[in-house]
Amino acid sequence: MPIIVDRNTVLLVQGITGREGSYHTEVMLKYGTRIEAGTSPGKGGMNVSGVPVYNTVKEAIDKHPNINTSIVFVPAPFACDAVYEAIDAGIKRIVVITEGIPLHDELKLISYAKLKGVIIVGPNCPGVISPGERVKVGIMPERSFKPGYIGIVSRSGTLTYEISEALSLAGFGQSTVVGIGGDPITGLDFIDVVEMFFNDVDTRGVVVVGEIGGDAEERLASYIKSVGLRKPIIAFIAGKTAPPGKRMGHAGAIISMGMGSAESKIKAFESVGIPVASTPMQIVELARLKFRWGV
Amino acid sequence: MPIIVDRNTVLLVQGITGREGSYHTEVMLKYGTRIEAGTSPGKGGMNVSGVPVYNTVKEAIDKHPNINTSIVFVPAPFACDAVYEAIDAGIKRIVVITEGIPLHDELKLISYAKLKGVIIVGPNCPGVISPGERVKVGIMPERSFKPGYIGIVSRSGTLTYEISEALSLAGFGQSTVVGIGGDPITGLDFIDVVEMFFNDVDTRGVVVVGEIGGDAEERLASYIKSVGLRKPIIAFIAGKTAPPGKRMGHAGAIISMGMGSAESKIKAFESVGIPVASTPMQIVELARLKFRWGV
Amino acid sequence: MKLYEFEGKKIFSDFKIPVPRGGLASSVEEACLKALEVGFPCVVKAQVLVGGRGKAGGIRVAKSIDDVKAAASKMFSEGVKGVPVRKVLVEEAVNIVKEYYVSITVDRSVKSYVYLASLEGGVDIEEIAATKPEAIIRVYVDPLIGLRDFHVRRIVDALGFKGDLAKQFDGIVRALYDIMIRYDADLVEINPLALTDKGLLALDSKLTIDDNSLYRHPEFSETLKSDTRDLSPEEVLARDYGFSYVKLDGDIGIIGNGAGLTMASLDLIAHFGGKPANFLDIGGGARAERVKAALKLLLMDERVKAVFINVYGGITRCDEVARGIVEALSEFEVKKPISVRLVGNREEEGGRILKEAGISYFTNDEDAAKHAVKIAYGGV
Amino acid sequence: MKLYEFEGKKIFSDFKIPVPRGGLASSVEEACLKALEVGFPCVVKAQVLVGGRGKAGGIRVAKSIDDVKAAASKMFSEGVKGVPVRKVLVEEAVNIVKEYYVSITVDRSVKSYVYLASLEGGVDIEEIAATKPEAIIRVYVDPLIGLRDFHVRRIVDALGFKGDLAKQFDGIVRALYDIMIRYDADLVEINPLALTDKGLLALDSKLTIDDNSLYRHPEFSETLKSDTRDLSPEEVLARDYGFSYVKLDGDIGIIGNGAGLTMASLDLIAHFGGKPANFLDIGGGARAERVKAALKLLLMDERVKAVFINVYGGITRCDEVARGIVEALSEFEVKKPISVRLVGNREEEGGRILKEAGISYFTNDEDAAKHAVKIAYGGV
Repeated sequence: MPIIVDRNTVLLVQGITGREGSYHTEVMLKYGTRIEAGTSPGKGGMNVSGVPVYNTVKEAIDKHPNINTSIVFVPAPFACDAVYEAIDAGIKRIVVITEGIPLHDELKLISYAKLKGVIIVGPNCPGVISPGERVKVGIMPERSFKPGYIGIVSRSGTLTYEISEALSLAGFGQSTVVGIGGDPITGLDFIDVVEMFFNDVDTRGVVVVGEIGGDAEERLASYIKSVGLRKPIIAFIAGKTAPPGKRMGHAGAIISMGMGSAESKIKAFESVGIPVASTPMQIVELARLKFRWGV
Repeated sequence: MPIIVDRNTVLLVQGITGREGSYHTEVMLKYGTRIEAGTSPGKGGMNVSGVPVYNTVKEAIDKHPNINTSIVFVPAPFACDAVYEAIDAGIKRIVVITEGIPLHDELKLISYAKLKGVIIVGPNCPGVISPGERVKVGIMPERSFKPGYIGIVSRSGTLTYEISEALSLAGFGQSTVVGIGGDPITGLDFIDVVEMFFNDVDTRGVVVVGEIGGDAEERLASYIKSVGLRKPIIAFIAGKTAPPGKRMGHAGAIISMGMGSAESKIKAFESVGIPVASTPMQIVELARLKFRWGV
Repeated sequence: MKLYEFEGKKIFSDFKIPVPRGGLASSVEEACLKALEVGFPCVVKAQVLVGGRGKAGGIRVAKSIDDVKAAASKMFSEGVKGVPVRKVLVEEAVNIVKEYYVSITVDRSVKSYVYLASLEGGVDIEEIAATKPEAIIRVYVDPLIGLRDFHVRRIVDALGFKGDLAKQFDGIVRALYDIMIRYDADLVEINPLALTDKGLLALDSKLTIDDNSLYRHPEFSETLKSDTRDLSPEEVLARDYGFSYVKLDGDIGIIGNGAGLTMASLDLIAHFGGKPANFLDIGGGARAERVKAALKLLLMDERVKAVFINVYGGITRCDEVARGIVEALSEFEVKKPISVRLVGNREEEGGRILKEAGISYFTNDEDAAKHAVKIAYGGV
Repeated sequence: MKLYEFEGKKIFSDFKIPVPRGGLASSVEEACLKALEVGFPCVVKAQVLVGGRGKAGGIRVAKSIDDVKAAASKMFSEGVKGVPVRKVLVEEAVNIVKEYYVSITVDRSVKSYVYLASLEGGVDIEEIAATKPEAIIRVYVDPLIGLRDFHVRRIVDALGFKGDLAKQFDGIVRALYDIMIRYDADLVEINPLALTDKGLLALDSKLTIDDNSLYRHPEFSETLKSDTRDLSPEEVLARDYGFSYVKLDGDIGIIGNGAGLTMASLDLIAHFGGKPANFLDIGGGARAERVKAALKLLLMDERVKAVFINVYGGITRCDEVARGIVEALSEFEVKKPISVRLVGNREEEGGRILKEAGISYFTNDEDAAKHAVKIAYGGV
């Protein structure tokens, strides 16, 4: 079984009548995802690509009690409300595509979800795909992914498609690909996802696609230091020549304590036995080197 | 081992310099409780019965890392802040003696503590005592309690001392006695405590001291219905002739759905095999009948 | 602390919940003047805190000034359900198309705020709750996240409001929460919420403030100082001392320390054939002064034939209790037999004080309760 | 969105954080007038958003009107660190006994608010953080419960304030949180917070507003519309289109879709020996119009010798990208060589459009990057 989404995933689409929501509902259905309902306040009674629409999540769940996962396309000012509604209705896995959610709202939401034992993927993420089971809860293009044994976790969108496609073409298909999202605050961190991959029998190796800023990569390295490299991991870090990004006064520097640069991240990874590719395409060479189960 | 407090309990007293706090610190120390520190903002550096006082819980915990339990005597307007401070410092068991905490504050506090996995006893409770280990985290008079095999859980204060003393005199000592508190919202419920007693090897029978209002007794009966009467339980319900108490408009009646009266509670208990004494003293007779391990 | 209808409606108005036009009157004349302002037909409503006011004649429709005069006179002179009426509310009568029920309160079992709402509001809401529980929808609001749009949507949807009415009801639902939080209420109830030709109107208000929060609500605690809130003189006295006191219809006065023990004391008296005249809990740690005040309060009560005092000294000291009893009995002119049960902290000292004053006491509560019944009805 | 010092201090004042007396000036004359109001000595501070202003001559003490004239003239005419100065703040000079540091921000790893505070404030705070991390105390505030008395107590205690200063600092700590929440800030920083003979004073302000929250803060979004906030013309254009754009000091213009891919594109150019002139992310799902605008923006930039466009079509459609490129090249007078890499959604259609316009393209990003470097420096 892959991680987070698999053949048992029964999906609710929140914000199903919007441009993005309706388009991706159709695409996800075609891919093979089992979508049982959607919500859109005031649009109850409609249907989108044959999927019934309800005003509230409660109503959707009452009618479709098998729903266990939700994907959120709701516009930023209302997205947190949508996630709280899903949590309130008992949904335990929520993928938030929406970009531009205010930081303070995100902070409170993610803290709450964590205490409630709810997995949030995102916000501002491409979602999750498990190609072997043909289940996609996200917006990534199908062409990049093939069934296989690699777990990919990434903070970015297009760069993930790029790297996944290169790996797919080289014969390294994926168990699950998870885009954790690019916001300062995300539900799942690299550590959470890598831990899931370590515990997943269908995943034999892991690719981490990181980028400058924050300390998610450094923390992953510390985690690996403490639990050991239970499966081979290879990585790419974007931003070696990029500007350090928005500086948060002195406070940002004090908090990051020198972490956040590409050098810091590459050093942290290499110190725990995770080789870092110098270009996206070089990931394929590293895969050939490290993922020895053959293609 | 008894429940909640035992010989491994290392206590912090919050509000240790107040009248109640300082008095009961001395009494608890004499009883045998291991108290390592107290807090009182602005009074750091003092000591109370030889116990060092700190301004903040963080400071106390830094100096006394073995502290694992706290008792709160802080006045109502500041009590919630004290409990949040204890939770923030990582303390997992907190006994709140303070009475008169505003309902809304209590509601948020208890919800938060629950999600954080923190046990709150109270508020507005006499505390917890485990006579066999001579550990008391509370304000109950020592004379009422003797070591033994009965677990007692109660919503009231003096009535608990009364019943415990009667049982003690009749030879039925206690493993642990828990006063869950008399406020509408309490941290531990009857169900939580009875479950702990069921899982405690040193407890062979349970006494429940209930009273009219709310549905804690009815919910305990439903719980027993689902898990079975794993140990013998006997009960007393106060308020058979008392007025129904403050009525909360129609809403109270709608929520309680006819529960809350002494008849409802007695019927619920009896339907799952829990006999209910008609007077406090009659509890002793029921104990002789039901707790057959002999005295 | 319960608020009067007019107090609740003032708060409703402040939070944009629509209420009928009306005015408050303290006399028959004033009621007539308000009626002229409001127009006819109008409704005269006695401002009392007791439930079931409508069926007891506390709400009357008036079609003329004479009707108003008659209704108000009767209310002011006779009271409602034994409670004196000090104010009446005179309101426009409205055409009711349909009555809804909506409230917010705290569900203590779930440890959450809860909205209750029903398509079937009005006086029979409790019966509906009992016989058709599915007719009442419940929406829980986690105190950690507070009211959110989706909660409101669920309630509005459940009652089937559309268009402008949905918008109006949406506002009412949010206002209930805001009032709950702003005033530390434990209940905010609108029953009935009437659909009229003017849209939705809150025809009644029921608001209860959490007593533990009064210290941070001077707007209420100031009112309480100067206002007896329909309380009897005994209740006012008990309130001033912070006793938990409820008048009952029996004849044996009861004092206990701790709510559970006091309730158990009532039960014991009833168990042995007596009739409790009251519930009076002096609380934990009471000093002689408080015990004295509590005992005097019961001695004042003409219905009381004997007093049963049941104290288990935990935080409370038996010597203080004994001292309070002795002082009350020696200072107060009315003499009534009492039965004292005293055990616990400083029991011997307490016993000595009672004995020196010639008062016998028990350590067993059943014996003491039996004795109380005996002295009340059989004489010693 | 970063606020200017004077904007931050206005907010500080509103929240009762004490700041030096002073006034804002848009000209040398105005600066002199403000100085006369404030008195001497005073401080003239250039209002720019760039860091390290002090060391670059953007803060000058003036003992006389001539000093003010000299300082303001220099700032207005020369700018600070390449940024034009449009306003200066003239403030009273204060006697500094000691400098503290205090701020509130979000710790993204811990997912919590965090206060940072230190006894050693001033310009070297980052160095102190690096060399003596224990000199900086951190107090985390769980967003679910918000700021509580105990948090404040811990910070006040840690800095060792007593008596009146403790009280004043307590107020400042609470104000920082209130500002953070009220304005959806991601940083509120006072450095230095000076102890002076007049008590504590915030000598500087650093406030950053979360860009995602601007929609609910008209007070800032209105400002943004009419104010270029020290941005270059290219940055203003990028902002208007909602591009994520950062100017760098190289000469190969770069356009990508998605932040990660764009950063990787910069890295590729550098990897093959080129120097990126910028970071420009057109985001997901860009239509031809946006692609055209992005390309024009780089063509406008005189430093740019060639442009590398790297698009992986996920949500973005390759045909739209191709159309945008073709339109930009045909409409804009400045001609520069470009290297396009295009794969993904509607790749064939996009390729066809480019070919018809005589533009070759790559599907492999390394090849495209190499080509970009070649056409920029070696010519085709």
